This record gives sequence, C-alpha cells and structure tokens, in this order.
Amino acid sequence: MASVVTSSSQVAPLHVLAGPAPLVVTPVFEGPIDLLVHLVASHQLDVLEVPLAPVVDSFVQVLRERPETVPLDARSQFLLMAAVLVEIKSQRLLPGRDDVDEDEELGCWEERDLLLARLLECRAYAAVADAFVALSERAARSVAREVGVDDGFVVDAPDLLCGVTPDRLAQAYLRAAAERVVPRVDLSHVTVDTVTVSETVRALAATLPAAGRVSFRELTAHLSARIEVIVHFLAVLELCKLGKVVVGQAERFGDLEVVWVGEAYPVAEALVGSDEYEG
Amino acid sequence: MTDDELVRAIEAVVMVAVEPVTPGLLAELAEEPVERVESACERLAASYREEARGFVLARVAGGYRYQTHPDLAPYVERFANRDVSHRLSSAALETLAIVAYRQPVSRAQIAALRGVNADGVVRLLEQRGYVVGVGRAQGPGQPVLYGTTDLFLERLGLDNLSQLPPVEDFLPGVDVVAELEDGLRPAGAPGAQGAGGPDGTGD
Amino acid sequence: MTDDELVRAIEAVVMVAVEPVTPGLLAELAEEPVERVESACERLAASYREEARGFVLARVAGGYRYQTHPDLAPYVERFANRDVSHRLSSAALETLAIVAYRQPVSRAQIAALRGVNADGVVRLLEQRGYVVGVGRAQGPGQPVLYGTTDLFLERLGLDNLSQLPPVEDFLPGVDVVAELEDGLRPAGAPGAQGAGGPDGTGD
Repeated sequence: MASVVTSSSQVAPLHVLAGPAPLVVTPVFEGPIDLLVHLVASHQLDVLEVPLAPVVDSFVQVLRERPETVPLDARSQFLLMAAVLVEIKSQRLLPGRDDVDEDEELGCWEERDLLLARLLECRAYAAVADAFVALSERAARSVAREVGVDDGFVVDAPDLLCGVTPDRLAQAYLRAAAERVVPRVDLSHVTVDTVTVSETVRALAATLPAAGRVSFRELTAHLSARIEVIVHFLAVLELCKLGKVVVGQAERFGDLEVVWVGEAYPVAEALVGSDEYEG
Repeated sequence: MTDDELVRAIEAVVMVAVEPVTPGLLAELAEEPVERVESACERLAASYREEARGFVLARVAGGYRYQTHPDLAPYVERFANRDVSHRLSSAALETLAIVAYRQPVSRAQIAALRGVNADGVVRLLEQRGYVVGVGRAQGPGQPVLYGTTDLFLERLGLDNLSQLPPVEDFLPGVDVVAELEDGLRPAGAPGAQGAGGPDGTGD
Repeated sequence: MTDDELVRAIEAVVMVAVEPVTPGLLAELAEEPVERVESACERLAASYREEARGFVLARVAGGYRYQTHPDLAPYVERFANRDVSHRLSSAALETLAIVAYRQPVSRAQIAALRGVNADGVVRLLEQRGYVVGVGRAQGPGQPVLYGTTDLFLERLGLDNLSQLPPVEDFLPGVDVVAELEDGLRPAGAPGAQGAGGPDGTGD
C-alpha cells in the first residue's frame, strides 16, 4: 500500500489519529501522510528531500475530484500532519543551527516537553470525555424522584423581598437585561515575545541601507534566542515582499544574502502593514 | 414476570411519578393483568405499613403514589418551611425584575435574557407568591407567561405597576461606562456596589 | 430519637425533596449529629439494596435522594418524561472534562490547552447548567473562572468531585507517548537521534 523509497522497509506507522490517513504522492514518497511524518521525524527520510508542494497539490486534487472520499477526520488529520511537516521543514531551513548554544537547545527541549505534556493531557481529557458518557449513561438508568412537598403541607412564605426597594429592583433589571459583556481574553499566561516582526522590519530598514550586502547569518549573529532569528527571517521576507530588499542564495542551502534595494530612508509608516505578524 | 419483579417495577414507576399512577397504567407498563397489579400494590402498601416506613403507598384519586407518613408531618413541615436564606439571591432578584418590567414573559424568554436556565428561580418566585402564570403564549408548546402578583406590589410598597421606577433613570452616565466591566465582578465582591450600579448599557 | 425514628424521618424528608438533601440539613431537621444521620442514611441505603427494592437511596451531589434502580430503566423510561435532550458533542465533553479536572479555570486556559477558542463551547455548557462562573482570576481583564455544577455531578451520578475517575488512568500508554515524542523531536537536530533529551527517554 505504501511504497517507500528509503532503506528501511518495515516501519510502524504513527498512530497519532484514528481513521484512514490521506495518501500523498511525492517524488520520493508515496503513502499515508502520517507515515511520511513518522519517517521524517525518525530521520529515515530527509525532510529537505521531500518537496511539500506536491503533497498539498495531490491532496487538493483528490479533494477537488473526489471530495466524498475524504471524510472530515481525514481532512483535519491531513491539515495537522501537513502543518507538522511544514514546521519541521521550516525549522531545518533556518540558518544558525550549528552555533546554537546549549541553553537554547535546552529551551527547545523544554518547549517540546511542554507541547508533549499538553498533547498528553488533551489525549487524557478526550478519554475522560468517553468515561463521562459512560458514567452519565449509567446514571441515566436511574430516574430521580422530584415530586416535592405535597400541597397539603402549609408553607409559610417569609418575606424574601424584605429590604428590596423599587430602585433596587430597577437596578437588578438593568443588570439582568444588560448585554453580557464579553470578558476580555486573558493573555497573561502567554509569553509575549519582546521583539515583533514589525519592530524588526523597522530596525532592519534603519540599518540595512548602510550595510550593503550582508548574509543572513551575519545579520542574526548577535541574536541568542531562536525566536528572534525566526522573527528576523520573517522580517526579511516581509521587506522582500515590499520590494525593499533582494534575497539571494549562492548555493542550495547556502547562506542567504540580503541586499537593500529600496530608497535610502523609508518612512516608517510605509512599513506598518507588517503589524499583523505580531504575536 | 415474578411477583418480586412486578413489585420492583411498581416501586420504580410510582417513585418518579408526579401524579398518582393508575393500576391500569401500571398494568400496561408491566404487561400484566390489572387485577394482579392491583393486588401487588395492596401487598406492597401493607408491607410498608408493617415495616413502619417513613412513607406510605397511598391510593389517591384512582391511582397510587408515595406520600409521607402522617407521623412525620412535623419534619416535613420543617423541611418545607426551611429558610435557606431570608433574602432573595441576586439571581432571583434579577429574574423577578425581568418579570416585573417585561411581563407577560415566558421562562424561555427569561432564560434567553439571563443566559441561564430560569426554571428553578421562577418556581421559587411562584412558590413565594411573587409571580404567577397569567396566560399562555401562542406558538409551539404554548409556554406559560408570567407576571407579578399583588403580593409583589404590596411588598415593594407600590400601588400598581406604573409606579415601577423607569429604568432609564438608572442608566449609567458615560463616565461610568468605563467601569462597567468591573461591574461583572460577582455581586458582593468588594467594590461591586461602588460605581452607582454595576454593569448595564440597557440594551 | 431512636434509630427507627431517625430512619423514618429521613425517609419522609427525602421523599418530598426535589433536590438531594444534605446530611447537614437532615441533621438540622432531626436535631441529631450529622455523623449519626449519615450512618443512618448509609444503613437505610444498604437495607434497600438488600431488600432489592425498585428504588435506591443514592448519594449524589453531596446529598441523598430517591432514584429508581437501574434495573428498572425499561419500565421507567416509558413513563418518566426524561430529558433525553441532545447529546453533547465530543468537543463539549472534552471541554467539560477540562473544567471538571482543572477548576477553577478560565476560558483562555481552556483554549490554550485545547488549541482552539473555547468561548462557544463554554457558553453551551453554561446554558446546559453543567458549568458556572465561580469567581474571577486576578490579573488583567479579571477573566471569569469556571467550575462544574451540582447538576453536572447529578448527571454523572457522582457525590462529589473526588469521585471523578483519576485523570492519570486515562493518560495514553507508553507506546503512544513514545510515538508522540518522536513526532516532536526538534527536527533536523543532527545529533538528536543519539543525544537523547533531558528527559532521558531518548529513543
């Protein structure tokens, strides 16, 4: 079913999700996408050798031609797996891998462990949800008596309205009738990166015109955190999109060269469009 | 069906029935002759009496139902009259206010406005005599529409509903709007009362 | 008060209660210590079980109530007008599980865990009465913190939250963890294969 162009022939597929995995066809791999991810993740297949565009193209083609053959589960599974592949590949394509210091490497593991913990926890809650269904089905086999006190019993009605004035009633009505204010989302748990793409775009626009031809490695040499390198990469892409810089590469997977080609002192406002990268 | 099974089925059905259950209905549910069901009910009622249970299986209005043993009326009365709190909760007060200003109003409309099920609160207000069903809405299910009672007016010292204060008088000024979100703090939290009435833009 | 009298009073009061009756309230009504009331309830529940009654005295959501024996569901189902309402989606159930185990928890925390916005699902659960705002978090925006309700416990047939099945029992097996871990290994790390992580599980 899966013909894999690698040395290894017996590889257990990754059972991340239930259901049939969408098949993908690329020059070096043909088979379920979860197997592709598994091979890449376990280094049995170099992600750099797998062009991702055909993976997406073939899936989109199937979606166009025979949408009924791809159930919703398979579609979401594909999206998840494709996202994982893109993430892996983009990480590998980022420069500066060799000189990462140990702290950052540790931070990377830490991040991964957090993600793993989150995945495990979610998995556990999904299983708990099934247990809830079982519990409630069992509980539903018993019906509670809810008949209440017989009318024959005299119930004294104490004055619960003691102390309630018409004004307080009006205020209670306003409280009740008020549109529920949507509580603001608490972002306090989110670590806000100190540097954003738009800030970096502005910083680069200030320094690049005078810098001449610089390599991306030089440009990011002073940076310590991976996230800053990524932000710089995105900022360069943004400037490239705006036509302010030209990005070249002497050889495949060689260092990126960045040359400023825009006007010398761009107005900062012109670059405001990159704000959406924030966060 | 054995005698034991029949008795158990009767116990279960009568336990959850709100109205007295006729022997005919019990017979239908158990798929047994009415006579057999009736004699099972009588035996069951007798056994409760012998065991001096706190409840009896009574034959009322042509059917069977559980009711408390007359001996235990003092406890039941105390239970029925227990005062969980001497004041209306803020949820109950808000519901009462909705009924007062929007009457006639259905429970579903109240629930839609408050964002939570209102059945329990409406039942409480009804039990206490502050609201009463005043009619039924047109449309599916013909839900009961509620209005306030004379007792409600009396307790608030009002002569009639037109004396309810206009809510516009209590709309917050622009300067207070900024503090509205703070008003979402649960009632009773420190400071909740401060800014001239908690939230509410009125629409 | 003799043991028999106490048991009869309990039977009578629970029979007319609409909601589970707490041992504390029973104790208050009977003017007896809570411990004595509680052990009387347990004995009573046990005797119903032994006698194979059609009903049971169940401990649910912190109190006692009468409910039908599960065996008799076929008879009761045809009779009681049950809320056979719409099942919860798996997304709603998972969110409910998160609230149950992590309460008090904010919507943002739920969203962070599930990776998707949780507002709609939480609102649905709130409407159904399974979760409720139980307070507010410190910090910016003072988000509402949610917890589960007594109705949630009732629907699951639980007495209290400590009866929830331990979430640890539902963690995926070691093989699944290893596979997940594989998928998360920092990709392209040249030495990742052999170096192993700080967690030591390596490959």
